[in-house]
Amino acid sequence: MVYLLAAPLVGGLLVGWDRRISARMQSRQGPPIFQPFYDVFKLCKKENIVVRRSQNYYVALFLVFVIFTGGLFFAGSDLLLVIFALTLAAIFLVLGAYKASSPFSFIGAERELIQMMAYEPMVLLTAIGMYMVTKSFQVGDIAGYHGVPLVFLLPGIFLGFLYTLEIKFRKSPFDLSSSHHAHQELVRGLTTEFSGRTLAMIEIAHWYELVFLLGWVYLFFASMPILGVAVSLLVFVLVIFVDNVFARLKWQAAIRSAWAVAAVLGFGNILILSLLR
Amino acid sequence: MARTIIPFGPQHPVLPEPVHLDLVVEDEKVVEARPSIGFIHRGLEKLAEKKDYVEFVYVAERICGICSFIHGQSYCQAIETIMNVTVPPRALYLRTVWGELSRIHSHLLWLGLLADAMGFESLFMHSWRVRERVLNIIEATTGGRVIFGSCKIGGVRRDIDPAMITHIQSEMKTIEKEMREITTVFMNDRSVKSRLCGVGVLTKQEAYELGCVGPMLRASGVAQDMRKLGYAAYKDIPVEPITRTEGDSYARCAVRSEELFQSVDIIRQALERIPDGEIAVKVTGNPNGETIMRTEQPRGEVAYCVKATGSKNLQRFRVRTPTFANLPAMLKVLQGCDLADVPVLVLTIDPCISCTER
Amino acid sequence: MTPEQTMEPIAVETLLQRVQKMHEDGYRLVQIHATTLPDKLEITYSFDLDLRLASLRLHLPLEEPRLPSVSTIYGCAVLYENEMHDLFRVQVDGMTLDFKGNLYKTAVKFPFGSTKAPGVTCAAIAPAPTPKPAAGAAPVK
Amino acid sequence: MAFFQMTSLVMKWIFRKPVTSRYPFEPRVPLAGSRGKLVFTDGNCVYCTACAKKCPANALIVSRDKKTMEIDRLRCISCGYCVDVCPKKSFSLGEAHSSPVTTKSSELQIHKSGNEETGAPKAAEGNSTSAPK
Repeated sequence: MVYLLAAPLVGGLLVGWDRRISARMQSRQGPPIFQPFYDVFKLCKKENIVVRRSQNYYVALFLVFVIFTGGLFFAGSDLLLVIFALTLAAIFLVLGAYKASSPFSFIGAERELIQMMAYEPMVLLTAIGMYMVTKSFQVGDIAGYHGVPLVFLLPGIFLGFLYTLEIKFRKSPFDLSSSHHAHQELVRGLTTEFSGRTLAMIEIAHWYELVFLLGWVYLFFASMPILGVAVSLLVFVLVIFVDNVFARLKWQAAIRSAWAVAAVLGFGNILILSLLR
Repeated sequence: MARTIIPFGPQHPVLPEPVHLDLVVEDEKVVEARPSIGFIHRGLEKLAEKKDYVEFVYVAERICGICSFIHGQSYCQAIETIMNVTVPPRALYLRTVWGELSRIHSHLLWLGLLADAMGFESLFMHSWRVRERVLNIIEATTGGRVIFGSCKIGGVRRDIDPAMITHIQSEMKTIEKEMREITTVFMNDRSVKSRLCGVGVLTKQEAYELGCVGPMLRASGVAQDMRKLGYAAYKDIPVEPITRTEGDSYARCAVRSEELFQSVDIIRQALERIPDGEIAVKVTGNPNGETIMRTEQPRGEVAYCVKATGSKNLQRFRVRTPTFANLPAMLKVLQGCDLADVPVLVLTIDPCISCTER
Repeated sequence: MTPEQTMEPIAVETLLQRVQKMHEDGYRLVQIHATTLPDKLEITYSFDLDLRLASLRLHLPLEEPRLPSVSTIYGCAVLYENEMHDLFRVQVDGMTLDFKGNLYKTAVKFPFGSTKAPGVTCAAIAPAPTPKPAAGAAPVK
Repeated sequence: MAFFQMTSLVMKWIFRKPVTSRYPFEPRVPLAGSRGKLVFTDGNCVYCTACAKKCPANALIVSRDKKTMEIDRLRCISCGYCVDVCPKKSFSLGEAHSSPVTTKSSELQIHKSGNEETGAPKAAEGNSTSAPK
């Protein structure tokens, strides 16, 4: 399977570019492109300090299920199944954080659950929107759809999906459960108590997740492959840009805005679509 | 959710310096904040008994790494008052310039830290980028980046030559322009405002009663600024305190942002009107007497209580730093805030814990 | 240089009364500090109103100094009073927030305090008290 | 719109040269007049111990008998007070800072009379007895 091998490479490189572009936006040099790989290798060499052994087990499950999600997705299977697998993976991470029984990761886990509540409706609406156009939940069918690119029929859904991407990537307005640079009231929230190899697993899982989510963005442009890849990369840059022009929101604002976006853009789009048909 | 105690510090990534807060939270609402300070008590007040009063300037400067110059200046002023030393006017103007430069660098540092506390990394980096220009001026004129070491009893140790004055004036233009770009974001961006407006409100009455000083007090509507005492060159360059009435974190941010431009203005005036002449007078003998010297630091009023008995060591050297006066207000605003607001609130008093504990 | 700076000696008994008066007149508490003199402890309360600095000064014996707390009048006084307790061994009665000697974590208990006070082991470890101004000069030469 | 206030700043800098340097590879050049490493020139020194008495950080240990001058690099705060008080002008401040060290043992540098600089590392115990004679 190409995905299983290539995704971490692509994901890691993308993260390297992310750090580079962010740095340039902040008038800094930034680290080398391969820095994320160096980080992960270094993490693997570090002593693994755990509060409870079972937290590592949950993180391992998190990694497995993220890979599984991506695998299902790129194998062209059912989109709904993909969403369930993704949620399950996230739940494992939350459980791991709960297990660590530190107040920081505990509150981080609670916030992560709130964030999941915030983005889940929009993700489901995205699947429904795609079904309404292509009449199939199978990723394979959606990717092979030959009409106008989905984005023209689902502009609201597309924008709403971009909004959830900000949450999923834990970027600036929504980095409340675990921020990238541990400069937060919760230290690093969800991932505070993970160290060494476990933390490396979380990093790798994020790379898989990144590639998978950008793959989903590609689905909106499936009938025009080159445009699709270009837009996916553009979306990635956009996410970095938004990261750099926003302060972190509070959880109340995060959930309220995410639901408002889901209701207006996502639901509105579906409503119009069904009226047109 | 039941009550949880979140340990906040002494080593916490948001905190620039070690202070410990036990936050009793109930569902992300802070019910109570229990402080403990004293992790970095260095006994500098006690050191006054060991060092002679002249070399103690260097110790006084090191009370704080950010407002160091004004610490040195206040100490020198206190001794000069006791010994009836008349400082040459050029030295007074130079002190004013350096004092205001340190105010700009301190406020920019604070703006950066505030941005970082609310998760706005790029704004943080850009604030510190501009601060770097100020630090370069400071390094070129005094030799140190944050510890100036240029104040001494009876005057200053270094002069600024005319070429340098022209250079500072042109740099000030650039700095002002770049600061404008940054403060616009702080003042207008909705995501920043959503984190600052209405957070940690202190009414005028409360702020006064709790003994707040500096921007904290001015943000609540009390026009108090120790520069109005007219020390150094402030007797020739009048300073109007910048006040706000809202009393929330946004107002504190606004006061500090506006003070940046006020300081630029003061520096410009001081450099234009700087008189020629000596930069220091020779001071002989030992101080004998007592005074309380108050000056305005970036963080607010600092009070130096100096008592000397005619020997070369001071009998008592006591510093009441602005953060010490602002701590009660911080504990007050922390009660009932959101957990996510804690870093912002801790930062709005501009905590300088090393100063506080000396 | 500094406009009016007044210093008024008062007695310990009248402290609360005088501070209350200051509070009613609208003064702001600037600071409280203590100084160890050769034979007594000197406590200074400074207040500010419109840039005028008014100080009250009282003296306490070196042995077992005791003070009533003004923290019920000025809430922010607790920090100064705890500080006085931690550094000078002044017993302040009735503080609204008592750190019980844990405000400062000093290597030596009561570094400025008198070693004459009975009890506590600090007498053995505390450095010599500093009544003589010359004492400080000793380590240098 | 009040959002995206940061856009112009971010967009401007993405195409500009970053202001930071690649530090360990490109060391920072100190500005003229910077107070850096204390330099002791042995020529005129009469070992009067004025500098050691005045040093706020007790970083200088001068022995009048042995004619030695020790500078404790980790204690020195580069204030330049010794430069001011030295009657023979034996001190000056260089612009570059003293380089970082990983051990405390190399912090003492001994200058002996006769212009030979040994720079021999001395044990850290010297620290506690830094009060000059």
